[in-house]
Amino acid sequence: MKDHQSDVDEPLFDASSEPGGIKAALEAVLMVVDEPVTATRLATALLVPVDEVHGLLVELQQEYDGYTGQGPEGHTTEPASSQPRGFELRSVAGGWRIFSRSTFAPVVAKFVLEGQSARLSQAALETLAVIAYRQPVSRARVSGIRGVNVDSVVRTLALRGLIAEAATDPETGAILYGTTQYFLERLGIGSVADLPQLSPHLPGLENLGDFDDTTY
Amino acid sequence: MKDHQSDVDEPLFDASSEPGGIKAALEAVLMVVDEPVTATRLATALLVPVDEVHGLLVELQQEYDGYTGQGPEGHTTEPASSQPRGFELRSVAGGWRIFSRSTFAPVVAKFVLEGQSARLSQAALETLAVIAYRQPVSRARVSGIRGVNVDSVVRTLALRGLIAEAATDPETGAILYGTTQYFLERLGIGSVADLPQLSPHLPGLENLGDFDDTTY
Amino acid sequence: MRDALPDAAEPTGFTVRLENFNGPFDLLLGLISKHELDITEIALATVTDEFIGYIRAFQGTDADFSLDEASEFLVIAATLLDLKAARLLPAGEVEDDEDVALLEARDLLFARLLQYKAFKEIARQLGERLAEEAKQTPRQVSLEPEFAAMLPDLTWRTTPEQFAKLAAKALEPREPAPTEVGIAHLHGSTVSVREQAELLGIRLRRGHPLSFRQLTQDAEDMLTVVVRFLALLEMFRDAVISFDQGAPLGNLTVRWSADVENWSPASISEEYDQPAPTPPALEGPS
Repeated sequence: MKDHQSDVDEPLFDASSEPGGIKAALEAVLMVVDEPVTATRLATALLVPVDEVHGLLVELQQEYDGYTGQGPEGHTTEPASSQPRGFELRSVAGGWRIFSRSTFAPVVAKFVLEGQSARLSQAALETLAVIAYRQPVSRARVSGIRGVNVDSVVRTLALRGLIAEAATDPETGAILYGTTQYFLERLGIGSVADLPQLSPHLPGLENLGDFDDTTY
Repeated sequence: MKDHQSDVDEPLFDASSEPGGIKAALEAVLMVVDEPVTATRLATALLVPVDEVHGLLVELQQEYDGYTGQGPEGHTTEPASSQPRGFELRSVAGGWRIFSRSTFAPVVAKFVLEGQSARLSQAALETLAVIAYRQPVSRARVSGIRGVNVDSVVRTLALRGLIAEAATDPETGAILYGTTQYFLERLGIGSVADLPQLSPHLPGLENLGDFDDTTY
Repeated sequence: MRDALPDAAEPTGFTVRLENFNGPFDLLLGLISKHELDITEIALATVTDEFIGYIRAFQGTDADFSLDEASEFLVIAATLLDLKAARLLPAGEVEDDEDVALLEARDLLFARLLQYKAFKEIARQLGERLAEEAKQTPRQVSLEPEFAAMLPDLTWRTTPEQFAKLAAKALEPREPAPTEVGIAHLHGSTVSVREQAELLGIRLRRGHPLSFRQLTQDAEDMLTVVVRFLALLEMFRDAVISFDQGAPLGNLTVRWSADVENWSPASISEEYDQPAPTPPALEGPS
């Protein structure tokens, strides 16, 4: 019964008729998200086509970066409106999210301790790189590539939320690891496909797959 | 040691010379802080007089509300720049914080409630169990016990009012979590002391304290 | 274990502390770059002695050199020695299976080394990227109270007993997850250079020269072969045996020196055989 009522109520709120319109409504939603949110989810919540949402998000992004982007009359070169804001809207890990602008990192760091996690060791970075490019991958195979036991490093990376158990090898039963959404977010990329190419660093050895396992 | 170093480094960062200046620096901080923050703290961090900070905060507040606030020439009634943003800067409890604009509450509510389950996930329940039996406990230690990152689960549990920040670790400064009165009510017990004993035959539970934290 | 240490400060230039290296490939690359060489056979031959020197030095100073890592170092050391030995002799035809095996070992070592180098380079880029991105903080604030209040009331069906059971399970130290290939043999048996030397001594003292292949054909695993090789080098240093190799890459014949009566493996250098380490745990208990 209550559900029925809210079904009836919903259409009554039309964000586009509020001051600021759909664009401001998007901003309002972006204020409460705690992970990157897709244009599709935003479109669903606002009852607006995804294309429109996407266009508005790009406009917001440009506004925050200091372009006026006010439609046709936007080319008035007002110096004031071309000042970048202290925050930016970014598309990462497949969604949109507000971030503080990196130029102000020294100030922000004084207020936000969370997420200022210690830098990763060289061992952890190498292990993370192997997992990112070979995922899903077992610890034994990562060990084979690095030439050392990686158990404790894998554990640290999992605790940091950068990797997670992704699958189980159907033949051996070994746990296979992959990178997480959080990894993409921390790296500021949209998906694993956006990782820099490995092949330029592997001249003629792209098909190395078989070498890793032989010694183990 | 590290503190000393940053003490020395600090004066090198001058927010006023960055694009957007002090005002953008204030935005950067305000966008990412969770608790309201006082003008005094902002002034200290930015090495700027409190009066100036206060003036800029009011300017930002007006900008977000749709007044151009661009100094003397601000009274040009340009429709585009007088659009309110989807967020607002409010002064609450002696501090300043950015909220979603209340006009858009219906959209925000719809977005927040969408896909919210009335039940806790298995991961959330297990994390809650660890916190209940090890409180007060840091997120890092809970992560160590669970073997995965628990940041977002801990946020959910706090949002649900089942756990709350209970103390601060005197040594590390880490936030320690404990369960709430609401948790006791849901579980139907009077106090934490009434939690059922863990089976005594489980190996090694008593000595857990030592190695949980080692990888952090 | 050492992997877990934060060594964020990238060593600038070459440092001589083995602890700074993440395994044998890292050390090998470090040595090669120190000599400003590309990864070639010549480079490998050039750095072989240094590589082995570092292993010895490290084994001499740090008991924390866990066996599974040591074995990886030793396998590579053995391959390097093979390559160097082959290079010192006139280039010959590929004659038998051992030649082929050597070529395969060389190619495998090159491939693994280059692959490691690629990941190391990519890891450096990832590190820079992560550091750059860390300058931006995402907005992640607690939900405004007015919205938090709208959340649907929690459905709670867990009894205190069920809750305790969950806690017990979650707090139970977990067994390290299995790797697909058992590497227990690396931990289970410590192969001692001194013991292997003793065994080789007994066989050789009978008077018949024996080939290296004969001396190792009953070796259970690669590690034992490597250790027997090291034992022979030690015995050669003690002048109790002599080597004879008729042709490049030909059979290595080992002969007991008739005039040695009082040799005992106890004289084998201490540096290999520290008190048998207890098998290192695969993973910190969790």
